[in-house]
Amino acid sequence: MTDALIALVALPLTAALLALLLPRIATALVIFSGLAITASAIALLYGVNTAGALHYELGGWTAGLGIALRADGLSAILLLMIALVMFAASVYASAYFGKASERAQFWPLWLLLWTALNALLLSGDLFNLYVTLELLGLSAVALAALSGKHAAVQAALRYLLVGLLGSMLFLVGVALLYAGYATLDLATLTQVVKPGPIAWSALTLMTFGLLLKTALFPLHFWLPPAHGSAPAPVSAVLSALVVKAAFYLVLRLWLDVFADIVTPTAANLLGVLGAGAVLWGSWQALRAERLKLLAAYSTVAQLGYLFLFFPLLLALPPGPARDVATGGLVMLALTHGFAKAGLFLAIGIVQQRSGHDNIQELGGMVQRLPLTTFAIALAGVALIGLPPSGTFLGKWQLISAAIATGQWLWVAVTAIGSLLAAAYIFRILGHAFGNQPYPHQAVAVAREEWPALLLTLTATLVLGLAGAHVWTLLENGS
Amino acid sequence: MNATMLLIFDALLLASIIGLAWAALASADARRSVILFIAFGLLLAVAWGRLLAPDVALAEAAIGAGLTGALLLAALQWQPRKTADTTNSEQPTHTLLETGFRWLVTLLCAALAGMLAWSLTQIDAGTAKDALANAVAANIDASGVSNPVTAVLLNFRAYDTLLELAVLLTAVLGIFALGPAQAGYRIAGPVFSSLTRWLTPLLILTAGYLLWVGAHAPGGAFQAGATLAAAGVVLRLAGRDQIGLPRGNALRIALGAGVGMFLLVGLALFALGRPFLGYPPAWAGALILLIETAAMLAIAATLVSAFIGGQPTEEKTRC
Amino acid sequence: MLTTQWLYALSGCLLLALGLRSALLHPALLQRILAINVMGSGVFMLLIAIAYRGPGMPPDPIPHALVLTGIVVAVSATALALALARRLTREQPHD
Amino acid sequence: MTDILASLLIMAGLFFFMAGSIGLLRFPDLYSRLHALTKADNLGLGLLIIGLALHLRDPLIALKLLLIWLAVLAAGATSAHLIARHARRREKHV
Repeated sequence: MTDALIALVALPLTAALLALLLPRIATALVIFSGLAITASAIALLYGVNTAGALHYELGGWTAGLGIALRADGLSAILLLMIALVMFAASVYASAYFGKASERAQFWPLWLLLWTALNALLLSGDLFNLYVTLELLGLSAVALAALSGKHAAVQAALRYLLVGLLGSMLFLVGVALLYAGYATLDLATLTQVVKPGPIAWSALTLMTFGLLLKTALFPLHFWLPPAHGSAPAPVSAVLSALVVKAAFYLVLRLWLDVFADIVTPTAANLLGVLGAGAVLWGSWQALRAERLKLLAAYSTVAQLGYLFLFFPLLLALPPGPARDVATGGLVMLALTHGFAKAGLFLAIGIVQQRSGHDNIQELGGMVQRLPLTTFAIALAGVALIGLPPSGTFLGKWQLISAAIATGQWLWVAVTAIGSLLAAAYIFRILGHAFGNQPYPHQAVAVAREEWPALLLTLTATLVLGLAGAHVWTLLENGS
Repeated sequence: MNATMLLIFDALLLASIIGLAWAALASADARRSVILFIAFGLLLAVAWGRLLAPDVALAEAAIGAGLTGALLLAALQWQPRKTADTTNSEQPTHTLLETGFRWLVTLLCAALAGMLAWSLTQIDAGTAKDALANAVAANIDASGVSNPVTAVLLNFRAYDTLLELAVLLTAVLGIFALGPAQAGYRIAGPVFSSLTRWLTPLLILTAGYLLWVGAHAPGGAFQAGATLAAAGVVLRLAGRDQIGLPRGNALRIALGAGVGMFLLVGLALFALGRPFLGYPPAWAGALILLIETAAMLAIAATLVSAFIGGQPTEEKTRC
Repeated sequence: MLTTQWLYALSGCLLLALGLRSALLHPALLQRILAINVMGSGVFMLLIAIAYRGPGMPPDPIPHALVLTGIVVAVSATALALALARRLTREQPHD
Repeated sequence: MTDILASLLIMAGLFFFMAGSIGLLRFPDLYSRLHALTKADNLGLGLLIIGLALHLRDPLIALKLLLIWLAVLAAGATSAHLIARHARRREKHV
C-alpha cells in the first residue's frame, strides 16, 4: 500500500523527464501518466481509509536521520483532488496549446508542477517541505510566464519574488526549530515541541511566509495579475491547487504540529484577515471588467473563507466537534478547487473564441457556447454556496458550529460574502444570457468543454451528494 | 591569547560581511551592488571555512559567489544603469506616507532580528542537539562514503537532493521558455585566449578531482558541477561558439541526467525489493559516484545554460 | 551556545533583517534580487553557526548538507528571476 | 626554526597585500592602481604560500598551493591586461 506514496512522486517526475526527451509523444505520455497518478491517488485513499495513516521511510533510514513520506485522510483526499483537477486540465491543455513547440515547453514544466504538489502533500520533513515549496514556486512561475507577454512576465516576476520571500521566512522557521529541537521530522517535532519563544517565533515566521504564498488579504496583491495573465490551464491549477498547497501546510502546522502552541488570539487574527479577504476579494470581483480578473479576485475571497473559520476550529475542543468543523473546512477547499479550475478552463474557452474576456461584451454567449456557459453557471453555484454544492455542506457545518459557540461575526461575514458572490456570478450570467447576437464564430472543442463541465459538476453535484464520505475518510485516515 | 585573536578575527570578518551586504543593498548603482555582492559571497566562504564547514565554503565560493556572480555580471549588460536624476542625491524625496512606511518596515525588520535573537537565548544546552549528528556518525559505515556531508546529501537525505536537482531542471526549462540565448561575446585577444587554452583543461581536471574526492573529503557533485560550468563560462567569455555545451537532444539529456540517474537507481532498487533510494551498503559507494557523475554533468549544463540566458541557437528547432 | 556560535548566529539574524528590509524597500529590481540572496545567506549563517561545536570538534553535518541544498536552490531561483527581468527589459510595452 | 621563518614570510606577504590595498585606494589613475594591485598581489600571495607550505610541511599540499599561486598569477595578469586594454580603447574613442 505504501507503494502508492512512492508512485505519486516518482510517476510525474519520470513523466516530466520523458516528456522533455520525447516531445513528440509528450501529450500521450501526460495522459497515460495522468491516469496512472490518479489510480495511485485512489489506491492511497483506499489504503488510508482501511489502514489509517501511512508512512514510508525513504532509503530505509529511520525518520529523523532520513526523510519520511506520510499520508493521512486529509492529504489523501487533497491528493485525489490534485490528480483529478490536473488530469482534467491536462486533457484541456492538449487542445489549448495549438503549436507543437508550445506543448514541448509546456508539458515538462507542467509535470514538474504536479511532482511538486504531490511531494509537498506527502512530505513529513520540514526541510524537505522547503525544497518542495521552492519546486512548486519555480514551476508555477515558469508556467505563468509561458505566454511571454509583457504583463504575464511582469506578473510572474513579482510572483517569483514574493514566493521566494515566503519560502525564505519558512526556512528561518525551519532553522530555528532545528536549533531548538535538533529534528526536522514533523511527527517527532509534534511530540517534543513546547510553548516558548522558539516555537512562537518559528510558527510566526513560517505562517507569515505561507500566508504570502497562499495570498491571504492583505498579502494577496500579487495574485490577481499572475493568475489573470497566465494561460488558462495554468490559471486553473494556480488558483485551484497551488495556493491550496500553502493553505494545507498552514492547516497542518496549526492543527497538528503546533497544536499546543497556538493561541486563540493568533487564530482570531487569521480570522480577521480571512474576513477582510472575503469582503475585499468579493467586492473587487464585482468590479472587475475581465472574466479572468473576476475569477482571480474570487480566489482571494474564497481563500478568505478557509481562514475565516480558523478561530472557530481552535475554539472547539479537540475531538469529534472539531473534526466535524475541520471536515467542513476541507469540503470548502475541495469544492473551490474543482469549481475554480472548471471556471478558469471555461473562461479560457470564452477568451480563445472571442479574442477577449471583457464581461461587458459577452452578450449572447449562451447561443454559441452553451456547454461552456453552463459550466460557468455550475461553478457559480459552488462559489456562491447554493445547494447541492459541496460549499453548501461545508458552510452549513461551519456556520452551525459558529452559532453553537456564539461567534456571530464569522456568520455575518459569510452571509455578506455569499451575497456578493451571487452578485458577481449573476453579473456574468446576465450578460451571457443576453439576446444580442454573438459576433464570433465559436466552435467548441469537446476536449476543452468536457473537462470544464466535469470539474464544475464534481463541485456542485458529486461533492454535494457524496459529501458525507469526506468526513468518514478524515476520521478513518487519522 | 589564541582565543582573543580568533575573537578579533571573527569580529573583523563579520563586520566586513555585514558592511559589504549593507553597502551592496544601499547602493542605487547596479554595477556597484553586484561587485560588492560578489565580495560578500567570497567573505562568506571564509566564514564557512572558519566554522569548519569546508564543503559549504567550496560551494559558496563556486556557486554562491562564482556562478551567481557571473550571472549577475552578465545581467548588468541589459540592466538599465541608474537614471541620471537619482545619481547625485543619495536620498530621493519621499512623501510623508512613504517615509512612514519605510520606518515601519525598518522597525519590523529590527523586531524580527530581535525576536530571533531572543529565541536563540532559549536553546537549552546539550539535551538532544547532537542526536542527529550522532545518528549520522553511527550509520556512516553503511552509507558508502566517509565524508558525512556527502553521506547526508546522497544517502540519508538523498530525496532532498533528488528534488533539488528537479528545482535546477525547472529553472533552466523556465529560462528556455523565455526565448533564445543572448548574443555571444567578441573573440578574445591572444592573451585571454591563451589563458583559456590551459585554464579550461585545468578546470575540467579540478572538477573531476572534486567529484572523486567528495566521497571522503570536502567536495562533491555540486562543487564539481560548478567548476565544470566555470570552464564553460570562461570559454563563452573568450568568444567561443563551442563551449562544450551540447545542442538539441543531447542538451536535454544532459540537463535531465541528474534527476534521471537518481530516479533510475532509486526505482531499480525499489523493483529489486529494497526501499526507494535504499542502496545496499556494499554497492552504496559505487552507486553514489554514479549518481554524482550524472548530477555533476546536469549541474554544469544547467548553470552554463543559465549563464548564456537561453537555449543555444545553432540548430533550428523544427515545428 | 559558544561565544563563536553567538557571534555568527546574531550576524545571521542581522543579515536576514538587512536583506528583508531591502527586499521590501529597494526601488531597483536587481538589488531586490540581491536582497533575497542576502536573506538566504543570513539563514545559512544561522544554520552553520548552530552546527558548530567548537575548535577541533566535528560539526553537525546535517545543517551543512541543508545549506548546500539551499545554495543550489538560491542560484536556480536567481537565474530564473534574472531571465524574467531580461525578458522584461527586452520587450518594453509599446504604448 | 622553520615556524619562525614561516611566520616571517606570511607577515611579509601580508605587508605586500596591505601595500597593494593602500595603492589601490590612493593612487591617482587606473594604470598605477592596476600596477600596485597586481604586483602586491602576486608577490604577497607568493610569500604567503611559501610561508604556509613551510608551516604545513606536506609536499602534496605544497603542490596544491603552488598550483593555486600559478592560477591566480595567470588570472591576475590576464584580467589586468583586459582592464588596461579596455581603458585604452575607451580613451582613444573619447
